[in-house]
Amino acid sequence: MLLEQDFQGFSFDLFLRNQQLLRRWSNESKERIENVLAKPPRKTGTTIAGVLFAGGVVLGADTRATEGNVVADKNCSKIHYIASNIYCCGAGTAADTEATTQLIASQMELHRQAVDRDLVPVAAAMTRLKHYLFRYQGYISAALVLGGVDELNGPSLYTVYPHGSVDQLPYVSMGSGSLAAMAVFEARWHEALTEEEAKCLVYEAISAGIENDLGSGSNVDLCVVKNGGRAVDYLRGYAKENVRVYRKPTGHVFARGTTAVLAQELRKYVQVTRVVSDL
Amino acid sequence: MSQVNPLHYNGGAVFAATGNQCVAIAADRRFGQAQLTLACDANRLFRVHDRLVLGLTGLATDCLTLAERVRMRTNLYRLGEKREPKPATISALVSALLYERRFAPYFVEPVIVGLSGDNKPYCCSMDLLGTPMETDEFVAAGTCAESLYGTGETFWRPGLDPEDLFEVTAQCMLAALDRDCLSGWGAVVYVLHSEGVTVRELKARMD
Amino acid sequence: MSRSHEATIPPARGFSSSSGGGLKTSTPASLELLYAAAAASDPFEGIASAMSFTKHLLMHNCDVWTPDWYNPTQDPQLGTTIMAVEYDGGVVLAADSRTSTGTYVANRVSDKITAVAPPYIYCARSGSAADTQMLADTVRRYVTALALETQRPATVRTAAALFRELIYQNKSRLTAGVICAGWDPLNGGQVYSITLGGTLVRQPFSIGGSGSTYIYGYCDASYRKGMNREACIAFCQQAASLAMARDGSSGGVLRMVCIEESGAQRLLFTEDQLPRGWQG
Amino acid sequence: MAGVGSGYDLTTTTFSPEGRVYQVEYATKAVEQSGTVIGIRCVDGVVLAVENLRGVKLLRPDSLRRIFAVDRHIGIAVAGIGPDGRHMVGRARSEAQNYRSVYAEEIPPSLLAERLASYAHVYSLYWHVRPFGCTILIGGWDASQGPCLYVVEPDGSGYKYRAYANGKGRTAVRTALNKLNFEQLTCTSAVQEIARMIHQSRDIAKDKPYELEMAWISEASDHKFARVPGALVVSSRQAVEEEPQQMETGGSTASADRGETPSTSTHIMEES
Amino acid sequence: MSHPDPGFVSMSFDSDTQRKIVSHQRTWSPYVDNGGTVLALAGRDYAIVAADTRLSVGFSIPSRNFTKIVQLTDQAVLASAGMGADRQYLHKILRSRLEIYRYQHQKEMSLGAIAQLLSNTLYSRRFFPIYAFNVLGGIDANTGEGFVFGYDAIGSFEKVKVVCSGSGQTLVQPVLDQQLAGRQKYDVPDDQRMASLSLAEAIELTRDVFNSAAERDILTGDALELYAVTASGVRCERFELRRD
Amino acid sequence: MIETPTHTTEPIVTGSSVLGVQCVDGVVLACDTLASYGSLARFQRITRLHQPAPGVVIAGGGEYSDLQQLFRITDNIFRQEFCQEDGYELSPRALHSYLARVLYGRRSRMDPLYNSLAVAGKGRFLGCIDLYGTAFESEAVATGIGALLALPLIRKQWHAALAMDEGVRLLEECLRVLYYRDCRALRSVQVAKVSDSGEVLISEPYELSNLQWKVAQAAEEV
Repeated sequence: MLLEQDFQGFSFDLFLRNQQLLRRWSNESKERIENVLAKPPRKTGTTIAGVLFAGGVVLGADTRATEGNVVADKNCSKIHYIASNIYCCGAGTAADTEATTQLIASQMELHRQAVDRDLVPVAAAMTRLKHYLFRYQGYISAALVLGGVDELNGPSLYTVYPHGSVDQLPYVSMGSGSLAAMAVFEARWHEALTEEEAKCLVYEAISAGIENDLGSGSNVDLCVVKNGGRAVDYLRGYAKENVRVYRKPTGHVFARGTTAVLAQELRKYVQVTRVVSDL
Repeated sequence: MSQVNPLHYNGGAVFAATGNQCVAIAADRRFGQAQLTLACDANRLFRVHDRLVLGLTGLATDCLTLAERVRMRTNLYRLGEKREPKPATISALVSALLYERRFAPYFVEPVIVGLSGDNKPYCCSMDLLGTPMETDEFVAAGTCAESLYGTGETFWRPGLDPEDLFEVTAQCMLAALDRDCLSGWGAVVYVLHSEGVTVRELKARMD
Repeated sequence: MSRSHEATIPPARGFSSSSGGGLKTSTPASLELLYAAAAASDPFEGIASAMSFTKHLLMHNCDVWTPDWYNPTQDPQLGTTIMAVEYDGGVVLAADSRTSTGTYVANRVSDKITAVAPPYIYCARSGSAADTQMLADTVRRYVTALALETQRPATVRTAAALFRELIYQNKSRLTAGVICAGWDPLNGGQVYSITLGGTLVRQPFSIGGSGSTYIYGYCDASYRKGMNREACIAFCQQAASLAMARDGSSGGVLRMVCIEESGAQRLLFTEDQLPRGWQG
Repeated sequence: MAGVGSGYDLTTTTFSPEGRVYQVEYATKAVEQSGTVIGIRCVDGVVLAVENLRGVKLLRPDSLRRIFAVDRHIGIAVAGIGPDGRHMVGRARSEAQNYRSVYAEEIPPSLLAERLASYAHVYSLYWHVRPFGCTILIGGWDASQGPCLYVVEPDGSGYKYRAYANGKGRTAVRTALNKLNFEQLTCTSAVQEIARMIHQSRDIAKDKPYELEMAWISEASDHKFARVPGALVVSSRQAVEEEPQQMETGGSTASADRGETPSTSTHIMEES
Repeated sequence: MSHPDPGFVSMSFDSDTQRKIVSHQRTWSPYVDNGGTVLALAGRDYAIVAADTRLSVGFSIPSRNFTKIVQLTDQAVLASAGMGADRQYLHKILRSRLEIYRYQHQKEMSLGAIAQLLSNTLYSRRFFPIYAFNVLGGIDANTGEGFVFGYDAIGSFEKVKVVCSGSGQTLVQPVLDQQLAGRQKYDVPDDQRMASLSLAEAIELTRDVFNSAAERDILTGDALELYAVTASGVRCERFELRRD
Repeated sequence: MIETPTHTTEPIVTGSSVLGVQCVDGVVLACDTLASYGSLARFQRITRLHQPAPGVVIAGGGEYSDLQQLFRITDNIFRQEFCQEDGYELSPRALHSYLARVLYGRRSRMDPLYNSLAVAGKGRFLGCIDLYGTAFESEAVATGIGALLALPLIRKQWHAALAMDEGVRLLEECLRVLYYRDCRALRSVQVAKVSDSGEVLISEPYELSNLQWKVAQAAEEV
């Protein structure tokens, strides 16, 4: 349909115009667009992480999205659906992570129907992501943590870098808070994690990122895929430890009529009861 | 910096906030070229259908182009589906239109507000690459988005009725416009509620 | 303006570039083969598209946004120590396990020895992680396709030549240095070094990656012709651990693969199992 | 103006017909009028001592010192005009620090003495400056040679000594120093000897009260400059003050030996 | 020819340094933004000076407890956002100047004089500015009335009733305008627009806006330090903020 | 005009992170013993800890020549203190402030000392200074990449009753993580303990134990 068109690739029709605009407005210097724009595109400056445990995989993410130094979204969702047994955390430019994961999700659904199986392998999603990102040579800045469970390999966990390289490890982290999260993993991880321990560990790692990295903040989201990929606990708002500490007790109440109005008009909705003709 | 920036070249600010069974969207009226003000009757709010308003700030040419493209796609949708699109559908449309130009973007920041059939408010903002951010609080875009976030964060509270929502939206907007030289010169507030849309033209500083 | 990712090079013979529609299998083994075919559209297409895309960007002096904690010119690098040694009847490949972005170790236990045609041909990768992974994948696909077509396993020389071709034809875009080594009945154990730019040279032993510069002298002094498997392993242990101790971009554990007629054997040495040189 | 120099003593740039530089000799006089200053190189260290005269009773104890640390291994005792001495000490300190920053080791006391001597000498060459009215005793620990004592005079000469004394009581003290056995003398016993010498060199009736200021660089102080422990100074001083006054005053403290050159035979010189 | 040499260059650093600044700027910047928000607010008989305590470098937080405020006298308190090292330098030299003034004149410097001194100090580094955005608040020693002064980095200043600076400035200032300056009350005469808050109300408002700033500005957070200056002296309070 | 570089434009021989933590009975500092030359692990047994006087220890990262200069500067001021014989001794806090002025002065002359320092001293003093002269006291200090990797761990585990032995174990854990994750870190480390009363104990270089490489088996072949 109109809105469900296949992703046909990027349009460059405004490319030369934008180059001209930017060149003109940046005094002929070849600056990066982001230096010319006062407000960079929305980013998920992000801590995302994942850990394998015996029967599945736990993914985690913070929920802050930033535009420059301003928080654009205090509770965004960074754990994206890929397939019923696969989820993917995204860091980087928000538009890229959302679009990329959506694209792969739809491909995986087509693939699932094509092979006529309940579950698609995680490796298939990983390979598609890797090839897609490699093709754009890092210009699509999506740094991903991909996790899921399938029949072939059991629980799997990958990181996919914007350039299209992949690492497979029992514990991974990505994003600007990845170092804080990784430090927690390196200090606490062991081979025989239970589900509860794994959740706790991911929570600890994400909260280390939230507390120590300015790009990450607000809540901890978790997503547990287990039972051979047939059970998913999507724990949105697993921990909500960072909330506004204080609000003026009386609030700010504006008496009606505070704002001076020049003109006012009420446009009532029209109720359409019968359509006479389609044309 | 700000005047040599395509997103801020023509000025403009949009603020939207949700209330109890209602949603409000405010925009300023200035149309400028960098520091020069050319007109104070700019329209940044586009009616998609009765219960859905698209606010666009950014480069005026892109705003108009995008608004027209959305109008065309909405009309096609109506023809095909024989119903009005839901707010989330229009969000997805705008997002797709923007992301298609990931590497050569429209310089716009859209805000989409609407009421669903049961008067549930819908409020969503996007960056210029089309990342949708749906919220049940408030959103801001334009030259004084930071100030709007500041005023909204302080003045807005959940569960406002249409009249109070108007006051809060208007005060958030006016306070922020006062500290911004690229937007202002009048403001307009639409409140979408169960009865219809109340449109108010605000008295504002014209300097 | 054009859309960016049309495939300019036809897919390899023997594989469909569509999503494998309609194929139904039930055994895990064939599933894997299916997924390998289905999940990846032709990687050559990937490189080709990347070519047209980056050409576009370069032509128009384009610059696009990337997260500021992440520099696109600094994708994960295998700033590496890799080596391989021939011996009578086989080869040994060795590699450290550090992948870094800047000075941060992105992966401390990465596996840089990748199977090209298991169990007889492997490669050790150095350079950009993304580029070398894609190269290895591509060569694996071509070698597998060739093997299916000719009904006999590909030779090490063929695999090495494929690496050479890909690196040489894309030399301006790829940051990759590869040591391709393996065993085939024709020539026994062989080591091929494919450098940045695509020079292909067969050597009795080869070292590569950023760490190798520290051990050329050592290797030249201590390499002996006619070493047996154990001596080769010891040689690799000694040389690689010396490089890992001095090169900040190399480190972690030492992975090895020994390939002989009987197959490949993986070895893993943590730092406590490695010889240590003078530290000061 | 009309002093002994008869016009030849106005600047250091003028010799007298007899070949003397009067200004320098006057500077020496200034030294001789100060409280007695003694330095002794012992087998296990070097001891510096000053009879710090206390004309003004309101002065706090330990104030206006005349022995200074220059580096961790070097100290200087000043005979003569205090401010001139402090200037030399400042110079010594920067020489020491400069040497250390360039050569990454402690300055040898011999070198410090040489440099300070050159420095003092410059002040006897120009009409617009006056010589320093002080003699400084440099006690130090040399890394290779052990303890040593150097003395820099106002004329810019510098010598290495076994022991040295100057100031009001110098004649008596020098005589006493000559009787010491330096091959066996330890710092601790040197402290007692010095207390005695200073006590005996004084004329109780005429002289002002004094503070006995002593420092050493010895094995006891880990080859570092340190004040001699207060208890030891006090006990040494009490011991001699309680002894019955011995008669055998070689020369009264009041008789200033006129024209005595700095390096007379009464000094116990090691080498020049 | 017609322009007399203003002599700025020699004001506070030598020409060698000047040359280095010119030649060196490309490779190394002497400035770093440590973020943070500062605010000053004056009432009839009080002044409030407040700041958050976060020290940020890039995306990391080296310290959560780094004060941006210095009490200069019993009537004047200064808060500075911007670069931590420049702030420490500025606070140190101001304190020493005031100490010298105390010795020379046997009294505290008045608020107005401190305001001018701060301006002069900032302007003395006109061509190598002190990267600090200052707000000065205090009370007039004679009348007890509160005043605050807002500054730019090179010493231009203005006597106002409320001012905010630093990374959260754009978020906070409109709220203060709305609540205090009454700039949207178009029908009210100018001199009657100013709201007058009690000290307790002002503290409530300050805490509220800092919490708002901490919600949306990633460089502001951890804790709020609030100095209230009244005729009875300076009182310091501390409130927690978001830490993420 | 060709200009001879007279100052550090970019660091050449560099040390990596230094860590410090305040404990209930003193302060602990830790760092590895490596000075890198680019990516070459050039000097593997140098000390980046320095005790200029009783009761004070400085640890530093960044350009090593500048660090040696800072060590000389601190030695000199303590020697001057010695010669002063005024009965006062420079407190760790005073030294911290002094060094901050030194670093700030150099950055203001566009001739920075490329170092970040941790200063520990008696009376449970722990301070940190960067190359701009930003100085602060804190219960936990980590510089360089340690600010990203170690500080989160220290902050998570720090509590007011932390004993020095626990502090040493905590910092060893952080050093282990740094050894895993920092290309410029080494296994050989040094720890300095400064007790509340000022006793200083600087360990000889020793190797971190209990390294965990089990994850290597789990990560074979992508």
